[in-house]
Amino acid sequence: TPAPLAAEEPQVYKVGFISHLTGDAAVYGQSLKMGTELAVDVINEAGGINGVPVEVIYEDDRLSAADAQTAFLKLVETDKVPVILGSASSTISLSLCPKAQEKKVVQVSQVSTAPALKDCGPYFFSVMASDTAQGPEWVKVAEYLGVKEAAVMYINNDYGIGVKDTFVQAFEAAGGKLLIVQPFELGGKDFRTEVLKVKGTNPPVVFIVDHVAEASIVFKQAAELGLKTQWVTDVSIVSPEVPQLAGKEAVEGIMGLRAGSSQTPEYQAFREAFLKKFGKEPTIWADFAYDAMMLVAKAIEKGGYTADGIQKALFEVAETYVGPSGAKKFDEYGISQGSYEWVVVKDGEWVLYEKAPSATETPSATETAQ
Amino acid sequence: MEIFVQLLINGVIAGGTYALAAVGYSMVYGALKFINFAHGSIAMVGAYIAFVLVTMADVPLVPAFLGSMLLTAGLGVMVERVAYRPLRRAPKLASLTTAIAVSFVLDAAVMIIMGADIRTFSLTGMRSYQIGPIYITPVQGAIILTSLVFMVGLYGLLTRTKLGKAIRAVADGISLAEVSGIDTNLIISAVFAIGSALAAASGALIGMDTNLQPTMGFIITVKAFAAVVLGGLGNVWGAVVGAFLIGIVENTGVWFIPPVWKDSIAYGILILALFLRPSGIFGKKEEAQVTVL
Amino acid sequence: MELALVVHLLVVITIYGILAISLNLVVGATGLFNLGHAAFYGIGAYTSALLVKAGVPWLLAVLASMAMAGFVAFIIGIPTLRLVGDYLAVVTMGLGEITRAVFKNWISLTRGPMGLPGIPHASILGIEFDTADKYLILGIICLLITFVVAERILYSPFGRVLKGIREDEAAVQALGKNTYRYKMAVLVVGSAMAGLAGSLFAHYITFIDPSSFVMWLTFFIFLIIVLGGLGNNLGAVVVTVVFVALREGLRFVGLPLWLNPAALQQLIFGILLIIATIFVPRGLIPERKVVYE
Amino acid sequence: MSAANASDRTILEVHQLVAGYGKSEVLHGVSLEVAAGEIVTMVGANGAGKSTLLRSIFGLTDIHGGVIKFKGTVITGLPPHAITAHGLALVPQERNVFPSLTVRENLEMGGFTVDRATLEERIERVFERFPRLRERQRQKAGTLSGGERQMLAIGRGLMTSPELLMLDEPSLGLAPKIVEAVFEQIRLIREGGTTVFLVEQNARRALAIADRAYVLELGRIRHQGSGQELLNDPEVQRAYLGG
Amino acid sequence: MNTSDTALLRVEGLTKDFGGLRAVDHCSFEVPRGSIFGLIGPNGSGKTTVFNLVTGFLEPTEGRVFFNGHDITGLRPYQIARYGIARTFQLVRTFNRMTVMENLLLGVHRQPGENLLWGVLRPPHVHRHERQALERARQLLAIVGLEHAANEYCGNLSYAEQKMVELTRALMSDPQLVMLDEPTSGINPTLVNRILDYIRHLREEQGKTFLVVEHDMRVIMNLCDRIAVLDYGQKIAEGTPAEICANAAVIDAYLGTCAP
Ligand SMILES: Nc1ncnc2c1ncn2[C@@H]1O[C@H](COP(=O)(O)OP(=O)(O)OP(=O)(O)O)[C@@H](O)[C@H]1O
Ligand SMILES: Nc1ncnc2c1ncn2[C@@H]1O[C@H](COP(=O)(O)OP(=O)(O)OP(=O)(O)O)[C@@H](O)[C@H]1O
Ligand SMILES: [Mg+2]
Ligand SMILES: [Mg+2]
Repeated sequence: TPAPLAAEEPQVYKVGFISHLTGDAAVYGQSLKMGTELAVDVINEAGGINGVPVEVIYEDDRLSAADAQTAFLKLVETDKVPVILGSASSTISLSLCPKAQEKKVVQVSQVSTAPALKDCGPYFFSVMASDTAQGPEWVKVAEYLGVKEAAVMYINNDYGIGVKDTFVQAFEAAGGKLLIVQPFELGGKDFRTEVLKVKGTNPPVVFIVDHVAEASIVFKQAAELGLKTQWVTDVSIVSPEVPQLAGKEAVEGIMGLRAGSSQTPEYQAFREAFLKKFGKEPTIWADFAYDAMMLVAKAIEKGGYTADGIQKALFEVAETYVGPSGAKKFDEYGISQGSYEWVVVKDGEWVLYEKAPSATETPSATETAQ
Repeated sequence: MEIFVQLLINGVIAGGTYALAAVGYSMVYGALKFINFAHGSIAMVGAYIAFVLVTMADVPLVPAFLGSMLLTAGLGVMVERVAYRPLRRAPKLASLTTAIAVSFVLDAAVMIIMGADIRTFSLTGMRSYQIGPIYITPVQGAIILTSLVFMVGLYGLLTRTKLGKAIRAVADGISLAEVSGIDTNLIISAVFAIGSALAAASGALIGMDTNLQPTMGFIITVKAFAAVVLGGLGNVWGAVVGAFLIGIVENTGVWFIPPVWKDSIAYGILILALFLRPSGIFGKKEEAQVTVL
Repeated sequence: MELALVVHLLVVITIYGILAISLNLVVGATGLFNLGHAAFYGIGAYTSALLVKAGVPWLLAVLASMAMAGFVAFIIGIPTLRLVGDYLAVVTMGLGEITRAVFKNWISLTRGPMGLPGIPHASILGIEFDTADKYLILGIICLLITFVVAERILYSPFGRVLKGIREDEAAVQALGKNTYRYKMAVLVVGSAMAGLAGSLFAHYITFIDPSSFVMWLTFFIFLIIVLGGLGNNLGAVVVTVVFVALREGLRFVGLPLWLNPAALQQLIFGILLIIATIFVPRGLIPERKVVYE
Repeated sequence: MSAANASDRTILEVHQLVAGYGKSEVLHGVSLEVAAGEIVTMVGANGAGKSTLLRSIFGLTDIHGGVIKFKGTVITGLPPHAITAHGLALVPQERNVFPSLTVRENLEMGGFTVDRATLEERIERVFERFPRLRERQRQKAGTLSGGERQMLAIGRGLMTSPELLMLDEPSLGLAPKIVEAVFEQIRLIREGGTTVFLVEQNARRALAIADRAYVLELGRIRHQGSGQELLNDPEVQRAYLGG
Repeated sequence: MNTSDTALLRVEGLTKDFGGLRAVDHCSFEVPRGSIFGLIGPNGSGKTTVFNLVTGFLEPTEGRVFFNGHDITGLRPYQIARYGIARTFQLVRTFNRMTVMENLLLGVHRQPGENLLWGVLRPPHVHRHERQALERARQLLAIVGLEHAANEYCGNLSYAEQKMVELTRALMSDPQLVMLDEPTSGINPTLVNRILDYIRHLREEQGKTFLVVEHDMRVIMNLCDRIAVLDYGQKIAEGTPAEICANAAVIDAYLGTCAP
């Protein structure tokens, strides 16, 4: 049955997008933008949604809550979008969500993972699992590697603290002992002393939660300082840039969690399309941005171009959707479940960790698909 | 013990990057006495020019490095022409405004041209060498060495050469300098050329040591500014000492205090030092009272 | 532009306007090169948000946040107000960053980088300012009060001393005035006003986190007061309007996607800033001359 | 010396100069001539525009009208350093030394366009004229006493060996013996072939050594004549010489 | 405390070293109440340094300064000013981006409106004080012939005009001791006469005391009751103008000739 249509069917379906497109964190916002652009291309090349093309309007939040609100109001009031993608940072997403609820606009965040987001309200969705999911997965890695002692390095922001906390809790509960829990600052370029401190404890394994920019420096400087250990990373480091930025030798053998799976045909297709469009490997989180846009498009198709329609339809379309970043089934709070794959750097590329048991013990993409 | 030697070296390496930026900064400061907020952004452009030359135009490292210094010098001269020269007789804060604006423009321009991606030189064979307990890479060695060479060179330039004295004269009184037969526009252009070339060198080396981002300039400016002030304004070796001090304090401090307070440690020392010596480590108090006649 | 957006921007303008006026008192009138203003804004925001979340009425909380910002300014002023010029600038910049590090790392109080969500809207005696329209009224009232107080300060004999300090502090001392106390007074008052702005911000956005109080904000306000005309409150407010309108207005220009519109907006904004500064180096409305009949 | 006579050897010619600062006009059409080898003095009440006149000749004010010629070449609108290159030198009244440079460096800057050997020789000459400066040569000019500073300012002006030396109140803040010496120097400088244009409040002395003199009043030339004529003019005496 | 009744200002063994240079060398003198006291000496002999030491702008290496019997050595400049000492600077220090009138009004001590709260609220007594100060400023400006420039920015004045502003600004505080560092250099001789008359008037009518540094001997010899002579930081002579004029050492070091 066709969805109920808005009074006058628009010429184009406008979708809002808010992220940090300039400033320090621009690399993440721009990356999301690329993933979104790719999705829009795919949708429009396939004839749009019921013949109506999609247009995304990109707004910069400058990593500021006030500016994010301006961007939001511009999109909602002027462009009259019923749905907004973003933002990259959990805090900006958090700052936006009361307004989105109030104005009844659907907010689909691609990669915001703060646990507090689940309290946002019915119009909030996130296509990435909450931080809390990664800690237990790390514990599995530790068990598999058979280590009882480990070190943790985490970036001092909401994301880093979130992942670190859940891991520390789970690891210690499982009888593990942490040699050192070492934070470091966002935006830094000199982590030598932090690395040296970790090195001083001679850890067999170091779990690290970080972002691409800082992580690549940590790995490089760790190699320079002769820290020999088994690294295990969180999802946001598993990006092709990291081996490039840190240097192949520095990251050889590093293990990590990949959100979703690179083995799926969905990911391979995405990677190919991305390479074709932008001439480079998919940037960090572009797959999540792609999926967010795809889900929104499907929801418009199914629920109509209204906020309420999209909100309801999102749950439904996500049940079956599988994209490059995996299955996206939402829980009652609109937070997507995560599935992880263990990967390792070989010859400068992230590849599946061979020895891994069935790496995805969380309900896997294909299992839930019907 | 070994750890502390390495800690100290870490501090020196960090200090070297700050010093490199601070030397160029203090050059421009010495002539125009305003916070050149665009300094870091100019360094960033220099880093990207070197990057493009090396990775896209396949220019060998050293010529690329020098080429970037040359091109960035040109950029500096242009920036001065457009954004600072018209304000020569305006209040200093007006120049600060345009300097901030220039950094907006440069950051945005590079982001448009190069994208927001993090870049790296991917230098091969840049392993670290182990000397006793110490690990250091060639780039880091180059950073420390270059900063010292630049410092000595600049000190010589400012105190020994006619150009250097003219620069100080221009800083002291532009009208009087003009009346003395000094072509102040030329001198200031020279200052910006040299200062920007030094900035490019610092940007490129920092980029080689870590990575490049269009927004990397801000922190370069901040650290250079802090180092220069700590050393005592208008004092080249003061700037370098200030820079190494900040680097060492940060790195040794982080050993004892959680690194989330890293910047705070540096600033704390800065504040303490200026509390004890309100005109910086090498600034002369008597000179602050010059005008009491 | 739709009404709701205009109202929102106006609310932002009232908040930034208060910040601009308060910084203008410290920088424009007194010549204290304060780069840590955003910290006081943050202190106000956190104090007020935490108190109201703990059940304190907003009216009391806002007074407390002003008192808190003023008190911290007082403590900070004790060691720093001996410093002049760029030395003061770098120290206040450092203190601003240390304050932000406290917001970020005192997790038990501020929730650190996770931010403080669910801040209640402001309310006075049962009147809830829960919509942007209502909030605008509150913002305008606060802006007006700040404006009037700042004007009265500026054009009082007290303000005259401030201007004298800006021109030549030692000479003011020779006239029997304890300049330290004046500087302290204006720093405390200016910071308290920033605290007020912070409270307004917190209860408007209803979410705060340390990234809202970065050094960039101080620079942004600096740009406003320099272009407004240092020492002129009306100029500060007018340019706040122009700035916000321009910066956000560029969102509506419809720049081509392939050119990276967000970065291009920043680039255009920077260029406009340079042009504007060159046209009005002393600000849009230069400091008003005090004429005695 | 008659005006016609002067114009033959005119070195500086200011014609109908209108100048000031921004919109405010200070000089309202000043014309004067200086012949080569003369000492010409200008006196006038405070705020009459004497310093403004000197600054205008050096392109340091906003010129609204009129022409300034040096040795027949129009120098109006040239940047100050180019004017200096033509052979003029100015010792300003205020901000006339580089405070953070040492005494010696100040002199070096004064002779910026001069070669090294000549420079040393001229610095030596300045030190002979003002021995006090030799004692203080490594001291920063900003810490000099007022009089030492003034000596340095004059010394700096002499470094280029100009054809026309313009001095704005050179005797300011100098001790009596040094004032003597300065006026003596001015005579010697002229004898060495340099033309001197002198603005002075020490008007009796300045008029006494002047070949010709002008009186500036509210931005206009009010009187002119030989130094002696003006010294004896009762009106000038009352208004400018303290009766 | 060894208070002497006649001396308003007493300087004892004042010494100041700048690095290796001794600018003031065990200098002692007394300025009697109600007198005009001259301080002369060659350039660089330490006169201005003495001023800076007395007014707290420099800290003495040795020696003490007494004012009205109070030891004021080492006090901050504003504290010393509040004792009733006003000064001018050899190189003028006016507030350039403030008008002449504002400069003068700043000279008044302890104005109620200079308190933050009163300044903002401005009750009647603030206005009253302000009016009185304005009145006084106008009178002073008339004396130096600057009434037309009252609302002009100080930075836009000529050198001598700025000097006059500084002089009148110092007088605004109604000080007991006025310290003038070369008050007449660069001033037109006709105006100098007017200023000297006014200084004498202030001394005669209001009993003010003056400490004057000056190189113009006509001024010094006509104006001063007593004169001290510095050379290389040391006091080499002190006496009446006639005595100083007759002092061979002074003639040699400083004056060249003397015609009081
Ligand atoms: N920077 C300036 N801006 C505006 N007006 C100025 C400026 N400098 C001087 N004036 C004005 O120009 C007039 C002449 O000033 P000028 O300095 O030329 O006088 P002068 O004859 O040299 O006086 P003095 O004997 O005091 O040195 C003064 O009345 C002054 O108000
Ligand atoms: N900060 C300083 N550092 C070094 N030397 C100084 C400093 N201040 C003053 N001097 C020197 O101290 C001596 C005394 O200076 P002072 O200014 O007191 O002289 P003065 O008697 O006022 O001379 P003048 O008549 O020229 O004004 C001078 O030789 C001067 O160069
Ligand atoms: Mg003059
Ligand atoms: Mg003196």
